[in-house]
Amino acid sequence: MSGPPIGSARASGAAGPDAPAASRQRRAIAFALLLAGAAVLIASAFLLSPFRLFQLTLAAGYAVAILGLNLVTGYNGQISLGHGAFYAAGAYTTAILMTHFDWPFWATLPVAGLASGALGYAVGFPALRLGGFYLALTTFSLAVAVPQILKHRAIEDWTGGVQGLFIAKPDPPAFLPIEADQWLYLTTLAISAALFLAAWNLVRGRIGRAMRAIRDHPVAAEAMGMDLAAVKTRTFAAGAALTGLAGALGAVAVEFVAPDSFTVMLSITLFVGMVVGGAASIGGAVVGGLFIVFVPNLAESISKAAPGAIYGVLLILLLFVLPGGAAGIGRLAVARLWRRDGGR
Amino acid sequence: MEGFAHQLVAGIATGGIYASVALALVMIYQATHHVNFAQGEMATFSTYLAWAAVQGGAPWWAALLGTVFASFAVGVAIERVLLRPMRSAPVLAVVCAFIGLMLIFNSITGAIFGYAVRPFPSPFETSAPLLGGLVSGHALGSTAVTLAVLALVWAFFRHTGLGLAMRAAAYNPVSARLVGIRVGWMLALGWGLAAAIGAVAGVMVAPVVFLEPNMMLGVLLYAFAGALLGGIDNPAGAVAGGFLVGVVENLAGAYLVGAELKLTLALAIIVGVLLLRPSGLFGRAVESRV
Amino acid sequence: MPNRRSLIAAAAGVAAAPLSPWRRAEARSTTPGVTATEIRIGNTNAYSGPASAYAVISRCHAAFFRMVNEQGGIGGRQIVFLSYDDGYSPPRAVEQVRRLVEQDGVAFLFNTLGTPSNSAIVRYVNQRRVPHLFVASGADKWGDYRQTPWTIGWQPSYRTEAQVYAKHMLDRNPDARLALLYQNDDFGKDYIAGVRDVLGDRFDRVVRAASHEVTDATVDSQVISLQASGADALLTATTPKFAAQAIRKVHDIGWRPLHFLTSVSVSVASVMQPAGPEKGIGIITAAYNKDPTDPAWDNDPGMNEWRAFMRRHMPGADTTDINYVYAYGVALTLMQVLRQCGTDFSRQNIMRQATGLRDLEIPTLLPGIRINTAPDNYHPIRQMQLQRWDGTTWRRFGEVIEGTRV
Amino acid sequence: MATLLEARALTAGYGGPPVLHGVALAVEEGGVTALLGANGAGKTTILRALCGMIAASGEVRFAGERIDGLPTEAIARRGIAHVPDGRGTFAELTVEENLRLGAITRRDRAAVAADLEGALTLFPRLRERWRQQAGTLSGGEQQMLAIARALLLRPRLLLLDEPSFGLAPLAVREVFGALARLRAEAGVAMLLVEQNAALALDLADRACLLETGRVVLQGEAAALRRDAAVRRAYLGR
Amino acid sequence: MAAPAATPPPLLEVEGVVVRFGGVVALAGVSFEVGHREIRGLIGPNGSGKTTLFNCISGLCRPAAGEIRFEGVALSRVPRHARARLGIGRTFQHTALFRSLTVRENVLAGAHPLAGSGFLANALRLGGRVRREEREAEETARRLLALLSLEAVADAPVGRLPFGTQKRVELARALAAGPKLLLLDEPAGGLNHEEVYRLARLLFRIRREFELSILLVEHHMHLVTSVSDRVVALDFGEKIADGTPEAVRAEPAVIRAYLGEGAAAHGDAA
Repeated sequence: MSGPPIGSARASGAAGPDAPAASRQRRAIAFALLLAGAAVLIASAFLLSPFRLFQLTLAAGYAVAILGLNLVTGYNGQISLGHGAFYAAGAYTTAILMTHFDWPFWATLPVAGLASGALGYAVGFPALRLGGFYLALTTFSLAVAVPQILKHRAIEDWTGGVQGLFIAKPDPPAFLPIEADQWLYLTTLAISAALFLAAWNLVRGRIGRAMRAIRDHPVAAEAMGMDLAAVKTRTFAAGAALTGLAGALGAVAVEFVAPDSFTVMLSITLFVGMVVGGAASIGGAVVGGLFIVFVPNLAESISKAAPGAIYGVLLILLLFVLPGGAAGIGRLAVARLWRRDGGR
Repeated sequence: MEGFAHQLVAGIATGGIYASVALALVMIYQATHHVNFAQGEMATFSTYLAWAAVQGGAPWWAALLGTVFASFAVGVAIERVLLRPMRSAPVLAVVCAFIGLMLIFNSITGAIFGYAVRPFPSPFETSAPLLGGLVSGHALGSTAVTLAVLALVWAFFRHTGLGLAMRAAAYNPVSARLVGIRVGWMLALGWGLAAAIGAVAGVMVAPVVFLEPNMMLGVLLYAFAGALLGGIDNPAGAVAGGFLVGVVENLAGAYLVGAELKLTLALAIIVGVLLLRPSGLFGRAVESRV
Repeated sequence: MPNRRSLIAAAAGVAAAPLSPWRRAEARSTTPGVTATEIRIGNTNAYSGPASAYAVISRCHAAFFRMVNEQGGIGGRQIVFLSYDDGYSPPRAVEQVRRLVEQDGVAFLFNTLGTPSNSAIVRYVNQRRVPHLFVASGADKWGDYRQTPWTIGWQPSYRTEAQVYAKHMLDRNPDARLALLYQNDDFGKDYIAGVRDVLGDRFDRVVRAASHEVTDATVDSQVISLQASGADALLTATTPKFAAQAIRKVHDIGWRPLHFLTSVSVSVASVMQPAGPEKGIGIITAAYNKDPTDPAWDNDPGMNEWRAFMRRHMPGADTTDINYVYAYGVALTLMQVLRQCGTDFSRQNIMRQATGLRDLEIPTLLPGIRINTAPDNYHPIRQMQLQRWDGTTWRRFGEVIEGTRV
Repeated sequence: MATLLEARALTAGYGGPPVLHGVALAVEEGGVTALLGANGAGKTTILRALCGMIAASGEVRFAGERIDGLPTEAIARRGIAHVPDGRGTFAELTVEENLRLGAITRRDRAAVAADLEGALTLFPRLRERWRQQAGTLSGGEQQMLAIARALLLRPRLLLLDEPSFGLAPLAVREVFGALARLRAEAGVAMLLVEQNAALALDLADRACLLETGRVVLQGEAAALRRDAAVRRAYLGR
Repeated sequence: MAAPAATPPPLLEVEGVVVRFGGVVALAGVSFEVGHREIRGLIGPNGSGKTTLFNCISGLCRPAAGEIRFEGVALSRVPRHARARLGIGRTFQHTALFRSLTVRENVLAGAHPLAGSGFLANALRLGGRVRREEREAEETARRLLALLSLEAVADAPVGRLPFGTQKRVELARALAAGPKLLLLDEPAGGLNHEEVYRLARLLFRIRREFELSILLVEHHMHLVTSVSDRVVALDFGEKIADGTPEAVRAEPAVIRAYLGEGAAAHGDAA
């Protein structure tokens, strides 16, 4: 009988003397990698053309949006095909505050996050009772209804109706010798990094475990003392807030919001980005953001006759190769690396 | 009051469109336990095939029959080629693949057949509207066809071994294999049948909304709503749900909130109903032991 | 108004430009995209997404410029036509236009498609002072020469068209009540604005409006509601599919209003045939292009020129699609502008010539319609002619009408 | 007695390191072989490997023909009915539909009707539950349904994965009583995985003892019953 | 314990609990109690209402009549998720683990009710609270993984482990919140004789170290009789016996409905 015996009376010692050292070493490597990545991203601001920076700014915004979707769908298992609604809410909050009230961009961000978070919280309640495809299709219809709501007569004075609103990207501070595009890129980068850190903090601890536990087995999660309703609605709120902040970042990068910017395709695109990056993966959101911005251009460069078809084919091929998204191979590679490192 | 009757009948007519597509959605759900986002675009493509056949001089019903068979083949091919490799992929990836499929079909339909709006002939008498203009012959005919297809689907699932095998394969593929069911073929067959029903739906819809590559865009959404309302595992429920959505949408748009919020209101109704009955009006809640 | 802020920002951006090493690429030549051998022209269109129907316009342009290049180009220069997909999405339009302007260094933008897309980029191109010629959208705002001096439209604005209809209705019956069926987007809403221009205070009393979304399956319900309002005139401002549905429904429920139809949806093949030719008898519309499916133009020299072009340079294309006629006409207009530029292809001069067109006749426009622009007139086509459907073809009647300036 | 099923050098796993290492075992025509072993020893894995539910290498012969590499459904059609762990009934379908599914591959209607009657005689409780959703049955009833459904395949070999799991003592006796009758009356051969070794050895004529994916002891059931190690670990006496 | 209560109420009181599903009566007024640090067996035929009773205690189903009190608190007023915090932990018959989490994460998830930091605190991680809570949970998990010999698989995803190992993970997870009452649903399912023997020793050890009570649903009569202080038997939703294991085994109604005639001679009860 070589299987571990039940209830063997081995003393409850530590896992092994070298474990903390190994984990410290891993942490150092990860930190160094992170630092190097940050350096490359910051240096890009001065090396790349303004157009490329604009694209990266967009990608960073989309990455944050996917991050928000990932909390809800990837981690918590509530399939949302309507996250474009929260993106729109954030974008419009920022746009309205900047145009009608002359608020500076940075000041609108907390409000955009709160507003979309509140909307997410509200959507989270009906979502509690809708599982699986029912939730997916209901959020899908929300996404379809978004433009109609945005251009409704009652709020036209605020939203600018079908014409939308122009906003100006923030000027760099006078003492910095950089352009507005560079400044916006760096600002977006910093904000995104902070949001990624917050999301990572959230999912690696108690709350993140609860989110995943509820996804895997709600009945058992409740028996473990997890408040399903609270965790799910708050996850929805947190995810929506992140996506809303992304909307604010995106709006200011594009300098324009209009109902047509937030059609159902936006929600679908975010969903695709999430799956391609990898569900329930923080790092995957970055890949997803880049995918959203760059793959349609790639598809178009292959054929203008039917870029939609090319995009669809690229997408499906990618799913064949990586059904778990980029995060799937990422995890595999990391696991291999650690193992060779003498982990176990 | 005459206006109301008109609205009601118009609602039923549009509802019939939603119902026929909802039926195709339920079909694929029963057979594969997935909701196919590409269903509408596949139906559009099928309808173009029928159109091409009619243009080529084929008699209407022959064109329909040919299209149904061709669509069946296309559906089976899609399952074998595209979804087979993704059998063990996570559900999110599968949904994503459906989205890809939707984009592909939408795009190639336009690329092959162009974007011009085209009339699509109806096999039913359309020149003289019936009941004082209340209802067209096509609306009656297509509703009859939808109900006939529903009856066939229902009989197929309830009373044939194949239908039972398909349901079993969807519910529990592992056990289905253990009783000797060729699960892979059941899924392919489900795709084929759903595509065939989609083709019938498309051909019934096209004379009303006119043929163009995006013709199913709006229909699909309301069909989803109908399927949800009726219960996605219940063909009759989905058909009833489709009609209901059509009527509610029209009446609410005309008398309650105005056309500007029709869609939003439809959404609100779906959410409201599902909150009260999470598996739809006619859906069956499955009890099982923990 | 956002414009105050934006103009200040624009001024700041321009002032900063020469100081920055970062815009070296641009500083090198006075006119980006123009060399001794080529002129680069930028364009965006919806090659993917729900508006892909319009992609043929850019495909037609590409063929047209190929033809021009074969014939020796313009001013000895070959035309490099760069066209990207924006999927009819404003954010992607911004991205693609920035790519065209900053990365590809085009001299100017030409016939970029769609109101939402153009709305998204109009501020950017005006800040950058990139000529933004002959926007492919009938929105009225492209004629705003004060706010957006680098942007100019081409076709008659929807708003102008609506004014024409409203006036015609009042001429026929001063007490008429109007039902308005419009698509709930900027295209449809321009018609409301135009009708309101004419009716003024009376608008709310006289007009009953119903909107629809592009995602609606049919507009039957809206038509029934409008009939119930008791209106005796109807203006249908929707895209072709819904226009055909509306014509059919209006007929089927026995409503016989004075029916006006937007010029966007007058194609014989795409609207009148699907609706049922006999159901549309009496419908009035205004047009500026010759309809390729209208037998009246079967032997028209202008249209024959177009057909010859299509045969040689776009073989296999669907010649019933009026978008090709449109594209050909716009492209011809641009050729006139470039010819007028002579050897000076500076952006200022391009804009100057684009706003200095005098009585230009284009073979695909209806007889009598001429293109005129001026520094204070950014509406190249201001004329339309009313026409009535007789069951087989559109019969023009009355004079060419010029839209009012608002 | 002829050998009905014979496996040689069976190695299998779930993608990671293999769980089975070259297992060899046999079931005689009409005989019952019991698989004993600790948790994680690989008993369930053997059943899955035999009917092609997981990738495996090695040679499996059924009635003289190779069946390794065949898809599960083809193996089932050859007459191997597997009653898996967790019972594998179709929870959403009715008892009737579950039983119809058991015979879904058969075309001999008269014989199916007879077999159905036989199964219902064996488990009369199922007749009372005829139109009920299988998911609402009690554990014992579900186990009966699972076995009855397997019988409708008219199998030559029954693979049983812990038929006593979760059953009350009385229900266990009912099920094993039915299995004994099947063996005696219908001559159905069985490969039985069962933690209750006493029960298993009562029914079986042969047994294999499995440890970490290897057969460590194999022989007559009666002989295993007398083995000291088996008695200590599995029989508690 | 400073409470000077003269006669503390029993840990769990089940009083006249009735549950109906549609027309079917699943529990018809069952009453019994579980004392402090008691191991209480719960037996009965399949479908007799044992799992339904479990579900009532953990809140998955709501009694139509009757009340369940935990340390004197009426559970009908306690939402499901709050019961773990009160001190009720459970395992599931077929295991209900969080499949995509590792063994360690499953156990950490079990410690959920011990901590209280919310979304914002976790996202920002300001102050030391989240870190402290995490450290404590890690420590608890380490201890439990050692206790149940799960260290070797601590970082493996739980989905691929053998069934018996999964059952141990579930036990560790249920213990992580430091429950006062542990509801065990067939812990011996799928275990062979020797493993059952070790399980019995483990249950005693758990009771000693965690000072808790156990309500044990189990068909393995040998285990039930060897570990239970008292046993309650159900049939068709009614209590048919309650008392010492020996007394219950000898009860004719139990033999008739559950054990079967001559059960004592049979292997499973050996």
